[in-house]
Amino acid sequence: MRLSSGTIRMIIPAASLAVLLVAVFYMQPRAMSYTGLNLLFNLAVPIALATIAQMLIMAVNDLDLSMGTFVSFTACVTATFLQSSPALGVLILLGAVAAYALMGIVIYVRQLPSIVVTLGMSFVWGGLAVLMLPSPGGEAPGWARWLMTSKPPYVPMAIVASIVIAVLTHLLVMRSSFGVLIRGVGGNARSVERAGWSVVGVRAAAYGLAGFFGVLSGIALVGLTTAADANIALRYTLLSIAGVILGGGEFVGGRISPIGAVIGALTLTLAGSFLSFMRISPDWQIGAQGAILIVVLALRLLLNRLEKRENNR
Amino acid sequence: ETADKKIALSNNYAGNSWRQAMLTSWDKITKEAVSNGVVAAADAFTTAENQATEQAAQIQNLILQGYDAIVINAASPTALNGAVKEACDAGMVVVSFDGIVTEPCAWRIAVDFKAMGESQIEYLAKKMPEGGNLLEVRGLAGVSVDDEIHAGIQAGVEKNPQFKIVGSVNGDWAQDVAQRAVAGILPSLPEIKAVVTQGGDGYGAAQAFAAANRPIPTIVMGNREDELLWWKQQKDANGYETMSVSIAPGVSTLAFWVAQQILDGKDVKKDLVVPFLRIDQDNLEANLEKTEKGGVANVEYSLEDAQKVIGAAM
Amino acid sequence: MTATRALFGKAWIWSFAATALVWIVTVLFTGGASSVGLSQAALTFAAFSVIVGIGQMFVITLGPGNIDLSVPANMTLSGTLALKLMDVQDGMILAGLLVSILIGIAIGVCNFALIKLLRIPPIIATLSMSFIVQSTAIWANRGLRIKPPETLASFSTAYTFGIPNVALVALLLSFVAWVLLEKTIYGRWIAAIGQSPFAARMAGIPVDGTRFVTYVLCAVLAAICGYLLASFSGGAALNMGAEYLLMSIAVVVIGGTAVAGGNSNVPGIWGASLFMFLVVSMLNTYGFGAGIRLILTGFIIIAVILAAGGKQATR
Amino acid sequence: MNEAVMREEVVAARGIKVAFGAVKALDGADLVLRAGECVGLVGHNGAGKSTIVNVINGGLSPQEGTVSYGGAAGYHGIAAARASGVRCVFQELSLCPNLTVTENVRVMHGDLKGFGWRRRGLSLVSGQLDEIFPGHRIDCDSTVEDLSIAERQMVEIAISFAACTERPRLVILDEPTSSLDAGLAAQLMTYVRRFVAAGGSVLLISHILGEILSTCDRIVVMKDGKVVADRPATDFDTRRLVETMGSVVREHGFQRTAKEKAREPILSMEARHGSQLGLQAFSGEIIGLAGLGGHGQTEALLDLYLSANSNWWPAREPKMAFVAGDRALNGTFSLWSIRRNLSISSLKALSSRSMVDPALEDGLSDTWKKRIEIRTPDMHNPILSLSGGNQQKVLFARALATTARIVLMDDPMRGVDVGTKQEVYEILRAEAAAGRTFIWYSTEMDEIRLCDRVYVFRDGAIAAELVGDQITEANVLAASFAGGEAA
Ligand SMILES: Nc1ncnc2c1ncn2[C@@H]1O[C@H](COP(=O)(O)OP(=O)(O)OP(=O)(O)O)[C@@H](O)[C@H]1O
Ligand SMILES: Nc1ncnc2c1ncn2[C@@H]1O[C@H](COP(=O)(O)OP(=O)(O)OP(=O)(O)O)[C@@H](O)[C@H]1O
Ligand SMILES: [Mg+2]
Ligand SMILES: [Mg+2]
Repeated sequence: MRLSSGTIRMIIPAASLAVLLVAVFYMQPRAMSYTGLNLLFNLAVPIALATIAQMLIMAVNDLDLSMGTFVSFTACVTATFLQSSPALGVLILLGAVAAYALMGIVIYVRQLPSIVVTLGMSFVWGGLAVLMLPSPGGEAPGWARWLMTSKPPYVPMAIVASIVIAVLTHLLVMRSSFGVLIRGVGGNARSVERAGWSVVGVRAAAYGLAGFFGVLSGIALVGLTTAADANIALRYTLLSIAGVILGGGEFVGGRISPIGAVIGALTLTLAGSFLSFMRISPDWQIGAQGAILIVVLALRLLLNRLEKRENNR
Repeated sequence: ETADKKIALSNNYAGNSWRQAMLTSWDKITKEAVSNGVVAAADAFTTAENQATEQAAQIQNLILQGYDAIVINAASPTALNGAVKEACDAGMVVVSFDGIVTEPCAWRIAVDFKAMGESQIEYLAKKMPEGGNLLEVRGLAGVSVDDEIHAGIQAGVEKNPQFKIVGSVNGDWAQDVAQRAVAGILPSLPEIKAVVTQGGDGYGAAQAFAAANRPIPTIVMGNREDELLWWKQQKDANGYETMSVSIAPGVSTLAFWVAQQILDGKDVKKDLVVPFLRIDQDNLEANLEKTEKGGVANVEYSLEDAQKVIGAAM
Repeated sequence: MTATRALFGKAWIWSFAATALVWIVTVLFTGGASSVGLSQAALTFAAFSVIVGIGQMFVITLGPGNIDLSVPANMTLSGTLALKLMDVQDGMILAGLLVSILIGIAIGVCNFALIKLLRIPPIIATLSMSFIVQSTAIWANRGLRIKPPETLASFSTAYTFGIPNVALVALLLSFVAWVLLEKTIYGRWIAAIGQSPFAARMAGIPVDGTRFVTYVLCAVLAAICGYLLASFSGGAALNMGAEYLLMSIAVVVIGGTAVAGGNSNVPGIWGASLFMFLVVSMLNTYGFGAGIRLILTGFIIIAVILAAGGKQATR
Repeated sequence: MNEAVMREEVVAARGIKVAFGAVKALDGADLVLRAGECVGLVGHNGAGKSTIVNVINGGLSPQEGTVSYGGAAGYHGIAAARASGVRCVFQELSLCPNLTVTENVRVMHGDLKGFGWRRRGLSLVSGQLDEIFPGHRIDCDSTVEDLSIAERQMVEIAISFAACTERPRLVILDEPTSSLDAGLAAQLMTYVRRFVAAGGSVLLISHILGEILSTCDRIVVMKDGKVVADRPATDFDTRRLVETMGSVVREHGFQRTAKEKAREPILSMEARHGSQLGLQAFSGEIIGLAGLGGHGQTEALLDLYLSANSNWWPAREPKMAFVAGDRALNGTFSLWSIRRNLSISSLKALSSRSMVDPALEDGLSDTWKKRIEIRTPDMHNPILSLSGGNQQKVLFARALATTARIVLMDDPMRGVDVGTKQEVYEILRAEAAAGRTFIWYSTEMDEIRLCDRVYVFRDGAIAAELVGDQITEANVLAASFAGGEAA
């Protein structure tokens, strides 16, 4: 049986996550429990949401360097306005989503490199966050806290949330007729345009959706941490890009996989945990993170070889 | 009796000399404690990136590993509260120091950063009663320590209106960033009488003044060896006067002992205060001698010191 | 007439225009008194961004997905080890430089080995590599700050005819890079690979060899920059490269290099580097707080890129 | 004639002028298409065929002239064209490579949406493929990038003919057969006749005059942006058509050079994929690779090329040069000028001490501009400003300009006009006589017949070797099919 490239794009990340998980369970059997899994994965939820947001941008061949500061910004809004005056908070977040959509339009209409525009925006979001919370603080809205710490039966919240995110975005991006257009713009914008679609509209929608998932990421993050600061999620820019790639996505050509992206985010989080279970001298702990990333990706190559995909290229 | 207890250090950043000194002190004191059978283990964990989210994940992993106590130098006073709460719920003792957390279940070994800022102005007011223009080098925007020291400096200036802050830059507590920022604003500034800083940035500021051929003002230092050495050279050459103030990296060892005492069943108040380490014109040489080449002026704590600090707070 | 048209057709002209504007606005604050000092400071600090930016530009030119995130760690390790080796002795200055370059080569080789042998996407390969390199730097001297040799320190902080020496070094490296890119076969090759690696291969270009050289080149430039920066700022610090991660990418893209690869330019990097320094100086000078400063920086960057417009040329 | 006038007008473009800078792509061209007819559009490379297609399709606004759909003038644009039932298969393939075949149907057909669109799209496209290309083996759930270039072209054609909610009224086919082998091309032509008979209309653009003559009711000839003839197909034969296009007809008076096999081959490839036959090439030979499209010819060429060229070290002397057929994928560098695209493989010879000498480079590009008539006012213009056929000529020039002794050609005449083909054949013959070796994969029998020796491919392996007079259409076809799974 020949596997389609889409299936392979999903199998390989899933397999590397499984291998890593087995290794973690082996080293720390205590992790193999309801609370254990929750502790391992609950901080992956906001990362997964940010990764999905990044993936939507990468689907239309762009790259968002402002994802980290944007999530920090939405986290600050969540911990301040959304908590104290929800109506105003919702308005601000809607404005942020609209700003994303606008960014998508401007980038296309003026043919600008997305990297530079989002780089500029990263300063803007960062500045707004610093203005809102000059020093760390704020408070998570009760419902966000409740949502992120609730304990559903049998399966911990972190896993439930990851699955829900993966399935919903898969339906949205891979199965819906609208998702096809987003990926089509990434694959060949010209032919989408020739088929009578408004490419600018599709891109605005993709950016707007990305903004929406960025907002969700900020809310989820504050729900977990209970408070925010202006630098809280700076790392999400790189993490989200790495998550998309780890999940089998590519920088150009609209080749993405939402399930893969969520798995990628989980893998990155798990790789960090794996490290703290190994007792390494503090000098080398940072380096070990790099080594783990390399091993996980080398695993990908191994699995790739097994699938004999190399021959097709 | 804590011989079978395990303590972990959760550290969010290892990328500067202060943090390295902190880790070294921790290593030195805890190794001794472990070999003496005071505690079973005292492992240090560092995250790759200075990020609250990453540290929160690290704390959650430490919970899974079943430590009895976690000593935290936190990336954010609030963003770790979720993870800290989970640790407390799992029955662990959480002690935060330097970068403290606000979660009520945790202990805090705090330095009064605001007072640290204020003390700089007080010193300057004494040294130059006529006042003058100040340049403020701040830390990383959005971080609480930066905000607190800045608040202290501002309070000091309000009390001493003869001083005026004519310029303010962010030096991110790094010599090269401070140098870059100061060099950029310096050409536009009038005569500067003194530079107030946050630590780790005084030498960079001095370099920038020297490069711009401006008279060197009184620069408040931050206890780094290169700063002290520069101060010493200036002092020997032209009688340069200033002060140096910072939190001692060895406070990690105090936190260790506090955690040990709590595990031992001692009643310890949730909020402890440690003095900051201040170096003045007269004790400069003595401190410089004690400081490792390229390191930071340091004080390490013993069990007795810790008990004194605990007792004082009672 | 056509000359001006051709000039404004160049993407890099806009970063220079923005730089000039920001410079004027800053100097106006003091009624012109700060012009020399500000220019010298700008040249000095732009020089470091230029050196790492050039390396990054070569890599980015290789096409989508190509980027080197190990630049900051590389600078730290190179500065740390070189200063440790030189140990304040003037006689060791060249040896120190040599060690820096060797470190650069080693990191470049490792980066490319990860990319090629393990097929790891460059962004993750170089990120992982940077963690390992950073650890090595920590392990090497635990963050202690060692002073540079006196001669080297004074060379890197001195001026020749009023121009900072580091800027002259950067200028020299820029010239070499410009020749490489615009005039040599190698320059053609990387631009071709950036547009389509497969087509490049079918046109007879040794694609892997060229990419290898490019990654090594980038790492070597970062290492040299680390060496210079450590000498300039009076010692290596573990966090000394941190700023240059974003900076190295920003100066490349703001300077007008097509991020999609295949197109690059050296002058733009100078414009963008000066611009990035001067914007912060200007906002500091006018006394804005950190929040407003960040927001304005962002809007100014977007304004510059909006003025420069897209690449209309490639229709 | 009378009948045609009565028929309903689907699209009419009148007095169209389009200029790209100094280039007048269209200079007052008229084109009227009516229901129930198949119109052939021919002309040399760069005559303006694709440009007028873009105008009709709404993607390009003419500087002068009018376009009207169904007789109603006034509104123009992609949406208007699609609303009037105009569909287009473009010269350069325009599917989204990252999407599956079904998903591409969705992109092309806006009204395919709502619950169950996937199922409906799938049956739509697979039904249409079965109808046009009976016996095809395309899996409609596979991603387009996993398909061969011929399969992609088939899919695109099928999607354009498919009727989602309403049947297309006009289908424009811009060189639809350039990547199809003879069998598939014949199937398509048959379908076109059926479609036209059912009242649809088709605009067919091709450089293969045979299919134009046999399929079309009316032929429009373009030259330099103008329509120079618009007459019923019965008024033309090949010779008259070629002459109207402005080229001179040359006879196939072509003498094969008998090569003695005694010498050492300069290139040989082991037998592979279970075949007994290997591939050998001697100096000065033109070797053809024949067989049905997608049976391993391209792979064989790629293997030969990649094994001879190091990916790590620059070669001192290039051993082989390669002419790509899929120019968008592995041919052109789209950000570059024509000159740079042409010179990239010969830089060694154009430089001293690794520095490229602009004067030598200009010299080279000017020489080849003249030699194979690249139609552009300035070789500094971007490569994408060239018409498809002219881009292909640049790739040809790139390979021929090198000093390589062997030239591999992967169906290189895709979209090259008749006149130029003749010129290129001449060049090939001259170069071969001077000792160069050509290995030439072609989907056109006329070209295969020009070769000294032919290897016929089947299922990735060489099924037969034909020499000299054995090279006939019958023998090639026999070898392409015969034998079953014997080997
Ligand atoms: N975007 C463009 N910019 C500049 N010139 C263009 C552009 N598109 C087409 N041209 C020019 O317009 C002329 C007509 O091109 P067109 O693509 O219509 O030719 P064609 O008849 O389709 O040729 P072919 O048979 O090679 O496909 C050519 O000279 C071409 O160089
Ligand atoms: N002979 C020429 N005729 C017309 N324009 C020219 C000529 N030579 C150069 N130019 C134009 O002058 C500009 C700079 O010339 P240069 O030789 O540096 O070209 P380039 O930028 O290297 O690009 P290319 O070689 O791809 O055209 C280009 O825009 C080019 O189009
Ligand atoms: Mg055409
Ligand atoms: Mg053509």
